[in-house]
Amino acid sequence: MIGFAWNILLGLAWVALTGNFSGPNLFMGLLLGYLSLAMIQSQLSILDGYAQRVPRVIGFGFFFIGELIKANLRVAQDIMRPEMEKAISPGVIAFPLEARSDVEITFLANAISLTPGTLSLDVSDDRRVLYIHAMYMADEAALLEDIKNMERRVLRILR
Amino acid sequence: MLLAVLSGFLVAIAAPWLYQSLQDRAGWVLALLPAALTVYFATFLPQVMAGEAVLIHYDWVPGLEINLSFLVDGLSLMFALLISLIGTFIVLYASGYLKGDEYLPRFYVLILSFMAAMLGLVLSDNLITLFVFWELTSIISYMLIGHNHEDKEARKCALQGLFVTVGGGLALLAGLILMAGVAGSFSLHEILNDGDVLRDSHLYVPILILVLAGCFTKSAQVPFHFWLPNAMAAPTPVSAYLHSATMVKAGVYLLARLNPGLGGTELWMTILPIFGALTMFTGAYLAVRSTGIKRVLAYSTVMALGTLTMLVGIGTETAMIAFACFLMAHSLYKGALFMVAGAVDHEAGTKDVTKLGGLRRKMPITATFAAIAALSLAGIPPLFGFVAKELLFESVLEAGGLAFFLSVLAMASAVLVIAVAAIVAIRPFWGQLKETPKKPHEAPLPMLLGPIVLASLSLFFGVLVFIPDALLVQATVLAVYGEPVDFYLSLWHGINAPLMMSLASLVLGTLLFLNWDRVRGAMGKLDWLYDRGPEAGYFKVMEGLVWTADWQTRVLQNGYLRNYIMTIVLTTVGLVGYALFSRYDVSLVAFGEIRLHEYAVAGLLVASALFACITQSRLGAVASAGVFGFAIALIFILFSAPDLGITQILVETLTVILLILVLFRLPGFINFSSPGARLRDAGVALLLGGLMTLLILTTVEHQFHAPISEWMIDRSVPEAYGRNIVNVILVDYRALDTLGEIFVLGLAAIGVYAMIKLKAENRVKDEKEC
Amino acid sequence: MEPLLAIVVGASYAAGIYMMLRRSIVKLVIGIILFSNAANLLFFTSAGLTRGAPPLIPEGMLGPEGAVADPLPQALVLTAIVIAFGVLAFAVVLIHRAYEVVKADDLDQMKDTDT
Amino acid sequence: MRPEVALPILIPLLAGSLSLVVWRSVVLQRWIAVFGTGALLYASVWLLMTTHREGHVVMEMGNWPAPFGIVFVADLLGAIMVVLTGIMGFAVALYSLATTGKDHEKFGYFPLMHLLLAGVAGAFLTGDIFNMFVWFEVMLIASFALLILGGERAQMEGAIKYVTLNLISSMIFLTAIGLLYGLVGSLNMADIAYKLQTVEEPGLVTVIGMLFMISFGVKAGAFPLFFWLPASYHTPPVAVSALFAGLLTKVGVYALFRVFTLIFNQDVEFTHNILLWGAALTMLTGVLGAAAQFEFRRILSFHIISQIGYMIMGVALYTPLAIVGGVFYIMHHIIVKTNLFLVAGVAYRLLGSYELKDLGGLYRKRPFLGFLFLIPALSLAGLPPLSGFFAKFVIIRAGLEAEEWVVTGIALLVGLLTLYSMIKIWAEAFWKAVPEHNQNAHRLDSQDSQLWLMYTPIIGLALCTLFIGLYGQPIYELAAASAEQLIDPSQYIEAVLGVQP
Amino acid sequence: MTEFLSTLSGLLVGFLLLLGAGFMVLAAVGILRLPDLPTRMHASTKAGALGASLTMLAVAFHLPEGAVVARALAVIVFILLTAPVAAHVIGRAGYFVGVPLWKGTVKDELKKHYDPESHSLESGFESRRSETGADQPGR
Amino acid sequence: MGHSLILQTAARFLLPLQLLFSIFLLLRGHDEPGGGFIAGLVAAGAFALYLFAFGIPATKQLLRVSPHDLFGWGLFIGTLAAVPPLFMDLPLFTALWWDVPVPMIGEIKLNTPLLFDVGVYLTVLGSVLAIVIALAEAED
Amino acid sequence: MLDTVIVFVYILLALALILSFVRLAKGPSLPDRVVALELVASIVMGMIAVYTVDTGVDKFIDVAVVMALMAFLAAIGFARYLEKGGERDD
Ligand code: NA
Ligand code: NA
Repeated sequence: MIGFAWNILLGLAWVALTGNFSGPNLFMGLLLGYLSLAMIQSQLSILDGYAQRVPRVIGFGFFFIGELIKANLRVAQDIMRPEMEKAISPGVIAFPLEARSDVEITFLANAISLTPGTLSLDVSDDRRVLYIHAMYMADEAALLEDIKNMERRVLRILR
Repeated sequence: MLLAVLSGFLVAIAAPWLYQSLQDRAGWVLALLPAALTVYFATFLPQVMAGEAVLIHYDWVPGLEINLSFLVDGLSLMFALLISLIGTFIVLYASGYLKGDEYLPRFYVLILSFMAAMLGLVLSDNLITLFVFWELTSIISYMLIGHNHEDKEARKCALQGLFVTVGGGLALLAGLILMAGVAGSFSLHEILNDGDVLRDSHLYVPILILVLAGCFTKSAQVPFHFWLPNAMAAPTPVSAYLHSATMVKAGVYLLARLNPGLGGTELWMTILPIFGALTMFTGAYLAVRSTGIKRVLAYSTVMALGTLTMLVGIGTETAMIAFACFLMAHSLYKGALFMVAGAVDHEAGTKDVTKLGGLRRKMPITATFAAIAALSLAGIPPLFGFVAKELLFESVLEAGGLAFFLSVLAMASAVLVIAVAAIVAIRPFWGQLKETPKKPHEAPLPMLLGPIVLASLSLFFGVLVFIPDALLVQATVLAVYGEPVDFYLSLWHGINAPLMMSLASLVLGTLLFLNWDRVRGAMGKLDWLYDRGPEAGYFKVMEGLVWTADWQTRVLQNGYLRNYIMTIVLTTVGLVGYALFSRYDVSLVAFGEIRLHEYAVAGLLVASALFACITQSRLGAVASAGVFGFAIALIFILFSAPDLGITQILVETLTVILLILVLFRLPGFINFSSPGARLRDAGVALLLGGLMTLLILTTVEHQFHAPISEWMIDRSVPEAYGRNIVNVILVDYRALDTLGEIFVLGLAAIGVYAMIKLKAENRVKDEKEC
Repeated sequence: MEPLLAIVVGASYAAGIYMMLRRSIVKLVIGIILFSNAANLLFFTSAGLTRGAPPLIPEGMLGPEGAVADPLPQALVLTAIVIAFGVLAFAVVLIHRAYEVVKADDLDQMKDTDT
Repeated sequence: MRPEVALPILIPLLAGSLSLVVWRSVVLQRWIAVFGTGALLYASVWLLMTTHREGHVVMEMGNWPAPFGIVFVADLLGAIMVVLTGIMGFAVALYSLATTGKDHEKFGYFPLMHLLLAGVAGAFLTGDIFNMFVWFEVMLIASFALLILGGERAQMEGAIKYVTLNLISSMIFLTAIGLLYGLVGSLNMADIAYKLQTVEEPGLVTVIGMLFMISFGVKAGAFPLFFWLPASYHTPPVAVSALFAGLLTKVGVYALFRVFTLIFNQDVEFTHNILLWGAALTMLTGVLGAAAQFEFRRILSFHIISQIGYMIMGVALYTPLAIVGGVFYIMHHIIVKTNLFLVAGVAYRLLGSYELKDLGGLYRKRPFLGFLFLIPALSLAGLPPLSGFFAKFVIIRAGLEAEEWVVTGIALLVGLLTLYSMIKIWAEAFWKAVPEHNQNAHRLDSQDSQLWLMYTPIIGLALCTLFIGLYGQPIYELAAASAEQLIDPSQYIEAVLGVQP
Repeated sequence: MTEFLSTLSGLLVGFLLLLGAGFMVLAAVGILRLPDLPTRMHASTKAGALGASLTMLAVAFHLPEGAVVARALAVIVFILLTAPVAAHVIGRAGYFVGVPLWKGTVKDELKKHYDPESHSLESGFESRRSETGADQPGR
Repeated sequence: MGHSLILQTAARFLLPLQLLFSIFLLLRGHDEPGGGFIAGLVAAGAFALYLFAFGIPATKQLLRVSPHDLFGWGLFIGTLAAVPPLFMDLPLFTALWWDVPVPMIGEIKLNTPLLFDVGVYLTVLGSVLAIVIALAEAED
Repeated sequence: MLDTVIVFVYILLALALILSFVRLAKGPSLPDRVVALELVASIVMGMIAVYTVDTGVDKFIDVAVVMALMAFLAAIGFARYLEKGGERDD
């Protein structure tokens, strides 16, 4: 199902890129998207339930952008501070994952990386823990809660 | 005529096959060719005797005025007859002398080619054709001298002969071209018809020197005489041929031939007699100094060549007559004597005269004809050599200012030559029979025929002197002197100074011969001079050449890439910079409008380039090169080239990836160079950078014409149906460029793949072998 | 702008040649990159620079609106970039292999074929 | 429309890419090699005949008129060069069948060979200066790849120098084109020449001309820019060396001939005088370099340089006769030099070495090979009546007529030194007895079934040398006609642009 | 009305550009001032990506044509797709090859789970998991 | 590289996107920035990413054809694209345009410049991949 | 007004470029440099955006699209190098 969704997405991307919204061009985009995917098909075993997720995706988008700007401002503040080194308290934490599939983990890890203050370093070999570098470890519990929150949102749109 | 000249080459090609089927009899068959040629050339006698010159013309490379035109007059006919006549006997002689030699077929090829080349040389009317044959004789004689090529000495001697004669030949070529340029023709008879043009030309001196350089080397004149005796490394038939009638006489032939054009000037009449006389004496002296029978003969040839040169130089009527007679006489007796010497060597197993004696009992025929030929050499009446010698004395006596000098040398040489004649014809054959390495007996018929006929002719022409006179001497003199001369040859001229000189030389020569061993010992005391002579000079030159070559190569091709790069860069800066400042008024230009961010991008470019240079971190340099690339991409974008920007970014990214993949196994940056070297390199680099900056600054000032691309822009949509003009150029207007470009990429891929995989395969192979 | 770029290009040439004059083969590679980029940039510059007018024709038109940058040098430089990339790829691997074979980074140890 | 002017690149490009498509099958590649180069030879002769008959043959690629698109122009010089390319290609292809190792064939030997020929032919025929750059690069990178096939240490070392120095040369070439375009706004050589006839700053044109001179000088192997050549030419398999020796440097020479007759003829006193002295020093340093060597291929490599000097002298003297000589020299030299390398390859096959000290006995056992060596060797030395004599004769005569005494003297002297080197090879490899330490001496007596494949091209090229020598008139006429076209560029310009300059 | 809109759009565009450029400067200052690799990456990845995205958004507002907006959005999407991946890969590599962390780092839970020899990264839950046989270090 | 789950998953999604984008660049190159060369580089980059994430064998498997074949055919096609006009007595490389009706889509403009650009695309893709794969293999 | 903003934005971006390059030059470790290189790429995209607004020519965005999709490959390459055991270079 995700495959189909991705195919549609690719088709739309094609239409957008070409800037030609005609039917034949959409068909062309779908066809090319299909061909590209056919190539990689064997590597993608993805779930279904695409339709319900659209609103959640949009919600996530807003949440995400909000987080992005909010946290960036904080970093800005700290970086510009003369005694910056007192303001930050970095560290690496292990975040136990609820996400299981490749796509879930990756999506989450990238979302974490894009939000300021956290950076995904790696997933343990057994995929149960995500190691994250965090900028502000002063309140570790709150940090973990934030990440958990993010994971929930991610899983909601992916599952 | 053409066929006659070239027949030697044609038959030569067939010779190996002939030999295969005929074996030992091949010599007889092959000798038919020169014999037939002798007859053929003899048919020209009536015309030539009548004072005519026969001209035969074939086109060769008419565009370059190089033609196969042949001139048959007295001089060339005399030579042609001698060449083919003696050639006949040489071929026969060789068939006996080299019997069983594995190289005999190749020898036939060479000797016949040589004969053809000689014929071509003497018969050519075209200067360049003459030169072609001239060089052919050099190279073929090289092959002949090196007959025993597995012997290092033989190779060395062959090279010496070749190097000296070809070196002179090149000078000759220059001289001939200049001569033709002055005269406006490459045709000998045209040039010689009006010799004053040459003599009055401002190029006369260079022409003369160049031509003489060619002739003197070829004819072994002092100081180039050393190569000739060394050429004795050749088998005797070769020596006999080369040193009697042919190659060495080519120089003399040319001098005589050019006499009407170049001769008659003071310079000519000074240089030639002096060098000729010195050569004459040196040859005679060294002949007496030697013990090897072939060596003695070889030096006596040097003496003869000197004599001939001297005679041409003297240039009087008598001298010309003497020249013609001496030429003919020498060819006959020298041919005979060499063949005799070879026979002795062949049968007795040694060439050393001091180890020979009494052979007349074992080889009576040889001894007889050796004696006849030697008498002619010594200039004893009634042999033809006597006629020549008388005329020689007469010539030197009337040689004007040089008369005394020449006479003394001629007299001294005559004395020495008489001893020489005795050494080669009496010493080995008379007296006690000495033990020799081989058991001597009479030579086989093919080897005897030559000496018999040639020696007999020496006698015959001497007794019946009007025959050669009428047949050839008159005509030859006509050709050499340039105008008819009225004279008759005779044995008896009455009691006069030349006769006295002859007698005196005979007495003194006999005395010399009797005391030969003692005299030789005394001569040995002068050997130190010999060690510093021209031959030593030749070896010095060769060593110097090799040393210079080594030195130059070490300095230039030194193996250091940076030196190569630096040389190229400095050459560029030097030449282009020189052109820029000497050909153009450089003035600085205004900077125009520049925006702030453009400064930043420019600064980033420079900074990243510099950082890549100075960093100690190679991956840092790679990253910096990445920034450099991005900055260039920005320049492209800022100045309206989106396609270029995209390409640059993609290429830069891939370049970084490539570098990373490759650098993995390479070591880190190491500083090998000293600070001084770095400073120097920085200076060189800045010179180039400065030049490029200047070049842009000067050229952006000018735009001579509107660019052709406006036309392309106008047609891009209507005719090429594309709105991205850059792409339209790439796939349509200039698709061929793009085709080449993708082939470059494909080729790079093949190269990379081969470099990496071929190695891998080798490793697998190696492992299997282990 | 051209004069400024002229200086930049000159500096790039200088940097490229300087690196090519080093003994280390790794530096040679960097030198080659700088040098070929410098040449491309020179080509681009010497044809004259235009700001903000790429040689593209809007849809439905027969020619560009107003003057555009000269497309020809752009196409040529594009070709030159690609060629330089191909040559560079080859050179890089060559140096890699030379290092493996000679087992030294020092160009001074690669002079056997000359003398 | 005349297809023959395009075929000399189209055929090798198709043959090369087809060989790549079938890269898994060596057998097919071998057939393509023979037929491809054969077809190239055929097409090139066709082109020469047309050019000879009708004058310049022009094809406007993409049907875009000159000077806007790329034109291919065959004048006589171009056509002659292409014929020589065809001959070399065919000869070396045959030779390669017997000598190329399995590894090499598997890793792209034949496609590289075709594409090298394509690059060379393209450079000879294009009438567009940037397109010439592209063909130069095609040729160069093909030669890079051929040079390293085998991956031995010497090859790698040589290749680094070859690649680096040629890269510098290419970049200078590119720089020069860029500056020239900035001045003239055109790439078509005829158009450039036409437009440069009247400019307000001729000095600037000369300056750019010097950049071209340096760049082409490097490619041609002229003094003091030749270092890459002796460092590398002796390292690849001999068939490759032969191809390089015959063709590659000649592309640089051709380019010098082209631009210094067509475009940069405003300031002959200055530019051509520099060329002339460069030529003299090239001759001299090259021949001295050879005198210092004792390896068959190295001697030959250095001689390439010295011979290049003669050719450059032809264009440098810039008289009609001198250009005849230059063209004649190129024709003669390509054939002769390739052939010498091919002979060296036979010697190597028989005795397993290129070192003169390891060679010997060839004259005794293989007299025919000796004969085949002497023809090109003596021709190279300029001995009559071989091709080299006439070439040298014309050059010398032109030099003397121009009263350039010193340079002509050097040219003469270099002839002698060339002979010295050739004789050195002859004496050591052919005359000398085979050294006892040579392990392969027995091969001199044994039969080699592949040898005829190596001999065939050698004999063919030797016949060409003899033909030029013995029947020089047609070749002279060709060179003369070609020189006439070169000395008067208006014909070229008119043929391409259709205007009367 | 249109004039008002265009002024508004001008303001918006200017604001977005300034904001984007500001974030860029922020990122640059960040990587210059922050003490170690991971902290620098916090600045560059986020602020860099955000800055580029904002400037692209400005383009989308400035040239509100379908094709331009689509491409500007494509840029943003692509940045958001690739930037975290790059950050992850560099951060991970930097950590694993031992680029030192800042001395002020308060905690490192990864260090004890990483074996530089085998490059295996444990989760700390292995003891329980090994019973199920799902433990496959270094897949 | 010690296989990174995140990189691998990202690569799986990015590859089709990049390939699609490359074809987009190829097809519109005649009108907008792009073209066979740029497109080929993008495609090669896509596979390079995949190679970095999954290693050489997986990449080769994904490709199915050898890079050698890609650039071999690319060069062959590129050269052949120049030839047809020769048979119409036109110079090499003369652009030929055909309108080909395709069901469902309408008319497609087939032309030799596009064919040529496809050759360029394949060559660039094949060559760069051949180089990258060979180098990566040499590394191991 | 917008013009002034644009000039100011240019200056900001130029400043960012220079600062990033300083980090690239300073290192100290290779990953530091790679991070700086990544940032340079981002800033170049920003430059392109400003330039597009400045000139009103939308075609430059295409460069940014390609950059956004492809430029991170260099970082991946560097990371792979490090993980394969290449020198960290500080
Ligand atoms: Na200009
Ligand atoms: Na050559």
